[in-house]
Amino acid sequence: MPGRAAGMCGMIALEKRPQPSRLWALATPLLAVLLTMIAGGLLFALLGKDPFAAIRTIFWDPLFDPQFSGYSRPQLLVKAGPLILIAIGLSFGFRAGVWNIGAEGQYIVGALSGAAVGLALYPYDGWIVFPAMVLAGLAGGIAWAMIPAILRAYFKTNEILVSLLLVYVAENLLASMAVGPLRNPEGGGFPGSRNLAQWSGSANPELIAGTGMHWGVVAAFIAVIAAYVLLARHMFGFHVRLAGQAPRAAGFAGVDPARLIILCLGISGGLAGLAGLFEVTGPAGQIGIDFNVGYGFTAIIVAFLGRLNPIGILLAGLLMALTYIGGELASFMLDIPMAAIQAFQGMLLFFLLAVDLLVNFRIRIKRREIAP
Amino acid sequence: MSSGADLLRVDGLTKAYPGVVANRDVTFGIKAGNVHALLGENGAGKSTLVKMIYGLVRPDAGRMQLAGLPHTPGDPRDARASGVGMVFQHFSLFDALDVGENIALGMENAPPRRALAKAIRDVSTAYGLPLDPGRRVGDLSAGERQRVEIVRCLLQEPRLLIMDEPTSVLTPQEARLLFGTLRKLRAEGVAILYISHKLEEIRALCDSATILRQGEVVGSCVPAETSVRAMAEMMVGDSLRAPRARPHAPGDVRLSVAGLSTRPVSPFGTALKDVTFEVRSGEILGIGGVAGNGQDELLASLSGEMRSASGHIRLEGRDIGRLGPNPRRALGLLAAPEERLGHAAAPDMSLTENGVLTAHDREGLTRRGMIDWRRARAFAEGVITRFDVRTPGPGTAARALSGGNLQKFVIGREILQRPELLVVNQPTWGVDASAAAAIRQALLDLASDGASVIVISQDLDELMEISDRFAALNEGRLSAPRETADLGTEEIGLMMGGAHGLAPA
Amino acid sequence: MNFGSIDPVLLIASLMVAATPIVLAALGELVVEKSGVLNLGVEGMMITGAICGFAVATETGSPLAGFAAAALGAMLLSLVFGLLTQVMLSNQVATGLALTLFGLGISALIGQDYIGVKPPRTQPIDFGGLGDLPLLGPVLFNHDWVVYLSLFMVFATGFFLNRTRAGLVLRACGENHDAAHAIGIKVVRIRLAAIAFGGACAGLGGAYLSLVRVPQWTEGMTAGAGWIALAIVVFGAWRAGGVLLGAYLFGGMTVLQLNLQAAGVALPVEYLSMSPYLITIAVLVVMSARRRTRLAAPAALGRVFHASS
Amino acid sequence: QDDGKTKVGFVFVGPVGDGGWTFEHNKGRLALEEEFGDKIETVYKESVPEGADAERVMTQMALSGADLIFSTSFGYMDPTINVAKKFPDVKFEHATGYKRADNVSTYSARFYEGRAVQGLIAGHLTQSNKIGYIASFPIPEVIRGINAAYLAAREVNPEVEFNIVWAFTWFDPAKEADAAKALIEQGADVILQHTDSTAPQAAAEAAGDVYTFGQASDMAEYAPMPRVSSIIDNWAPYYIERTRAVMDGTWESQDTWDGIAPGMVEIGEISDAVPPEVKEKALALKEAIAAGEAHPFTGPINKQDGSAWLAEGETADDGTLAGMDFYVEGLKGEIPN
Ligand SMILES: Nc1ncnc2c1ncn2[C@@H]1O[C@H](COP(=O)(O)OP(=O)(O)OP(=O)(O)O)[C@@H](O)[C@H]1O
Ligand SMILES: Nc1ncnc2c1ncn2[C@@H]1O[C@H](COP(=O)(O)OP(=O)(O)OP(=O)(O)O)[C@@H](O)[C@H]1O
Ligand SMILES: [Mg+2]
Ligand SMILES: [Mg+2]
Repeated sequence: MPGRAAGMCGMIALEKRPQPSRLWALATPLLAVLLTMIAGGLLFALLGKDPFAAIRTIFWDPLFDPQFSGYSRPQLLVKAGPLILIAIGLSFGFRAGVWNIGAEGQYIVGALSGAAVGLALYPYDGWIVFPAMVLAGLAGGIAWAMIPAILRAYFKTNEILVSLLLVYVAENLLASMAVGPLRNPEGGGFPGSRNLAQWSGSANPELIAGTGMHWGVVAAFIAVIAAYVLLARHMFGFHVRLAGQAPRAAGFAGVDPARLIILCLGISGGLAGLAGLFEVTGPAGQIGIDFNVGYGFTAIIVAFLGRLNPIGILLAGLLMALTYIGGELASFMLDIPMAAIQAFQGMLLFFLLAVDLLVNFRIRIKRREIAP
Repeated sequence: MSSGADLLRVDGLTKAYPGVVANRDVTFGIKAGNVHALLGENGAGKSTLVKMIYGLVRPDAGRMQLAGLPHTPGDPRDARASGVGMVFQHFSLFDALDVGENIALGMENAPPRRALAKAIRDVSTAYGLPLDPGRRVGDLSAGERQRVEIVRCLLQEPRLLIMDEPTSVLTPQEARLLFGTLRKLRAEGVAILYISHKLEEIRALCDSATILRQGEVVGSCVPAETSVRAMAEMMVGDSLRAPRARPHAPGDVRLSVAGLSTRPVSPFGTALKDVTFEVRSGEILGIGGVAGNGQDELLASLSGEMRSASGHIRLEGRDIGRLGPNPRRALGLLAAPEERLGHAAAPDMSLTENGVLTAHDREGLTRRGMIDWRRARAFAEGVITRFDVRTPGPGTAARALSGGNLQKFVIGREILQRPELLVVNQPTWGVDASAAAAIRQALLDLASDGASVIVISQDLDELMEISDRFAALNEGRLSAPRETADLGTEEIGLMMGGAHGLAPA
Repeated sequence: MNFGSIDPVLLIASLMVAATPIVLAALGELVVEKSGVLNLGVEGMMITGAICGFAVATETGSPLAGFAAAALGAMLLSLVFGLLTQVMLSNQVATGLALTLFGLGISALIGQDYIGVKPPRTQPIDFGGLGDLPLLGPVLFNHDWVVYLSLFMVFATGFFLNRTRAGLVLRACGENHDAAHAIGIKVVRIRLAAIAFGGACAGLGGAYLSLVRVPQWTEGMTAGAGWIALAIVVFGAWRAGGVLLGAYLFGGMTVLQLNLQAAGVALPVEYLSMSPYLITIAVLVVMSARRRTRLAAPAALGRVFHASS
Repeated sequence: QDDGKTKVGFVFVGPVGDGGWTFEHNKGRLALEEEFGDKIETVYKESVPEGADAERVMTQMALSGADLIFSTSFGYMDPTINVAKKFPDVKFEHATGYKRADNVSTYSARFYEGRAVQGLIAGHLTQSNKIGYIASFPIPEVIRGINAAYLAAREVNPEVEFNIVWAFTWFDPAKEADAAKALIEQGADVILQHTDSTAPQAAAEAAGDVYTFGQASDMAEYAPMPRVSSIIDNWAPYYIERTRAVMDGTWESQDTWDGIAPGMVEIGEISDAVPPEVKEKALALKEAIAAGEAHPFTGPINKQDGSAWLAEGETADDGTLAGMDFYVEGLKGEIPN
């Protein structure tokens, strides 16, 4: 009887909680990290590496090892800054059901337009240069995001695909800019722009020595706070949440879907553009063919890991940065292939996503009392 | 089968959800060739009970027997295989698929397309429910959609047919047609389990009834021999007050709509065509009509969710056609759409947040865009107390409320904002008798205090009871409004029905 | 300018080959999306298929065994996604992205020993003299079996979705999973099956890259083909025929721009290499402005389903 | 390092499994281990993006006690200089760049010498007089290769024509395969490539009588046909020499641009698909270049626009070569940007 088998399966049941559990919301990330350590340890052991050393190198050494932590800890901020900044922007859209998958493209174009403004002013180095570049970076990111925004708002074109395809276009643009108009005229014909971090007008230096804090990290923290206030207290945040949960109710509340799409994509594009600009003027230093390193994509994961909550994103960004930096250390200290590190990160994401279930659902083992 | 034995026996059935026991130790039986009613307020556990019979929900305890054999359906397919058919409260149809595909999906051994199409035509004509198998379900009216569900059941020749609130979306003519079909089935020996909040209907149709209150059986009766009032009081466990209007005289024209035409709100909607009417202050205008004839469009163009060309809608003489919902709210035009969850209210948001949804401006819940959560909470609490919304508190998510209670919250939220003009669509849809009475009373009070009210509804009794004038929507056109006092139910039925292929083919 | 040296017949024949991985992966994703699930992990599944296929084909010397292993490997990976999204109810967008990250990592790990190895060749099918026919020969009768398989799959997928009961049930899940559940359809099982099929197809597409089209194994060799496959599903308005058309158009643009360069047509190259993406966007815009396309999108796409009982 | 071992770090831009650029650098690293055994320890980090990540990886390597770090991509130039400033006691070797410091050397290979040998073979082999060239990015390195190959091919076959496809990628096997096919379908019967995958080899093999050359690595699996020869980057001798210098304490900052002579650029075995007399000429050219008797850029050479560049007998200076941004006369088309 088919009903019999189904009955057996039905013994373990998921029950939706009336309210999300606060306890599990805090406990699940820890549980996920723990599970990843176990599964990842197995993976490393399979590869013939010492699992305990590997896990310690990834999660512990960057933070506490006397040899590395002095340098790695600030680097955590440098790495997490752009991730958090972009993820915060994306979280608005993701909450409202606007799927910007192309932050990578907006990041590139933001960096390109900011750098273009700076390079056009070279070698003038008044205080105005950097702010002008920041504005241009913001504008570039917004403009690039406006393409999917306007197409979605007025032609109902799927923004996931348009924003994604525009990443490839942006990468091509980046390559042609790096070997073309933005190429350093004193660089002997090699691709890549002047080093913006080494020119006082455009540099985005470490603000307090030894902290890793640069303007991009500052911007990320401001974004976290602003997003928190917007979502918790402001009508705009309310409308964003409303539109994501109940689009018709949002229409009834007077939210104009086209305006919302444009705002959400504008915010995420703008912040991604800013992240690109701060990166190109600081840590990266210059526009090169391979300037972008996937922050825009990783930020999507960071946004979800943080459950689209600003504080969550802050923590998720730091955790992600930790696995990168720790993974790097593990890679060359213990000769673990980068591929294994990547698979390890993938596992961490899987576990984080899987245990999230416990926040909204209760797992119940049921006894069947019904008589046959 | 001997005529004395029950076709279906339900014995001590219990089902608990987190925080609520939906059915506790429910016991009753239905005989073949009988129409048996399940009565109860919203949330009494009627749907849960029939879902267990249909194999959709598994009981925690208790047993069922069908024709003397144990009935333990693991899923609806098992139930259908043993001869149980069900028409759902919320249709289980697929808008993008056609009628034939929809029916095939609900059948175990669907014949090939062409044979099925013929079977659909045959059965639907035999039972007086004409259907075109090739039409896309999304394009059908509510009545036609229900026919799809019924024909889907009939094709499997059920022994027991379950109907969960089938008439809430039908015109009187359509309802009568449905009763004809059900009587025919009864004559063929089919047992019918029938759920409805319309007690007149129950009296006319059902042979016996079981009454549920808070998940438990509290009594049974023979509907034909019991008054509507008595049945209602058994359900509520208390005495009922009928709504009463205070006398008042209509004043000046508040809203005038002239030559309004729109596009449909959804791919499967109906466009409004040249709609013209007026509403005075202190007046309730009732707008009847079968669902899907432009009700959603009318509400959306009045609430401001859908803009129209300027010059067609005037509020106090002011052209508001191009204004959005919030500017209209500022002018005193408030609305409450039909769909409570997802349109009038956001399911996963708290009642406080759902209060902010429409009341932020008029109730001063925001300052420079920042929400004052304390005031918002106080507002929601006000709605809850004034309208007797039964819920633990304003922090509860909207989806956790029963339909009737959420409806009271939604209507109350708008009424508490002191509208000059209130537009409501299906204010008591699926709401139990006492809650419905409370909502109607609130609308009457609002009108007697000088506000204008437009009630869009498919429940004619309701419209007759509370509206001063009546008009009907049919395929996007609005008939000329007439004084309700001058109309009989029959005339109204004709005003709203006519063109829907009701004549048995 | 000189377009003269571009032979349109050869162009069509090579665009068919260029598009085949995308056709396969997009067909799989089409079925997945029709069941109401959005799996953004196509890239990860493709690359996993690429290495599984490559490894098994080189070890056994049989390309056929390679393709089977590719389908199986990618299917297993896709079931991780299925487990997470259908049973653990995780967010589909995030899980799909995580799947891509994991797939890229795991494939590189498996592939460490296969760098610089030459896989067994997959020969074009010999149709006797037919392959030498003018015009038709190169286009119709000069391909390997996978190209024909992909064409057959287009037909079979279309037939399955529109003409069979199982296809109807699958579409029903994608339209309204609550209603489907209410009439007794096992939504989760059907979606898991669709996800597995999608994984297998992506795996085949990946193996076609590593075994036929390139053929070699290198890390990250899918280079975005999975993402294009996702775009092609929407582009094809969720129809099997549309997917074929979209993939051939995209493949055609890619091949054409290289042909134009090779022919020395003076066009700004850096903009030429953007053109397949730009044209795909342009066509998407035109398509989505049409009402029919919008109706074809599965209504429950990407939504989490949980039956409370 | 306390254990007395010399620690050598490598920073790679691609995965060690890319079969091309990084693969060959990693071979150099392995040769180093072979040479010095447990007197040294090597560490590497693959797939390091240029920019901030590179700077961090190098810093961490220096912190972990590395004595010598090879950074093997042009884009690591500024990060290398930055890190070198912070660790004056650590020696740095940056590949293909031009910025040096007291503890930063640069090194690069004169691949164009190999390109000239390829060009000579190609010029002889082509029947259609059409040679396809799959180029990556329009940078001096790539343009130099095109010019060198073209000049050598034209020398032996004045009719020869180059069809150049810019792939705008170092590595995208599918795209490289398509580019090769497009060139073949348009009549090219020899394909040169400046991208790293073997996809063009496979396309040529499928097409039949088309000749190709291995790039960056030998690609011997496609020999003798279609791969008739190759240019191999052989970094091992250089890496061994520089490591030894660190161990001996004789390391000094320098700029190395080596070619065929010291073996940094190797010509892979010329297969039997090449007629013996052609092979002989090719080997002769190789010898001449190695001996300093021949230079791939020897005048008279005009630029593409017809303006004079090198006078009769004049050879190109390294400065012009390093920044080469023009085609020589006879090449068709424009360099992007
Ligand atoms: N339609 C909308 N779509 C998206 N965001 C909106 C919309 N309306 C308002 N907002 C945002 O909400 C915040 C609060 O604005 P406000 O309270 O004026 O909105 P409202 O009264 O609902 O709209 P209206 O301007 O139509 O009266 C603003 O910061 C604005 O950015
Ligand atoms: N899936 C569920 N999860 C949790 N609670 C549920 C679920 N389904 C029903 N309930 C609760 O069980 C009780 C009975 O619900 P049911 O739908 O059976 O009532 P009903 O009598 O059909 O009401 P109505 O007249 O409004 O249709 C209600 O309190 C309801 O909130
Ligand atoms: Mg019910
Ligand atoms: Mg306002």
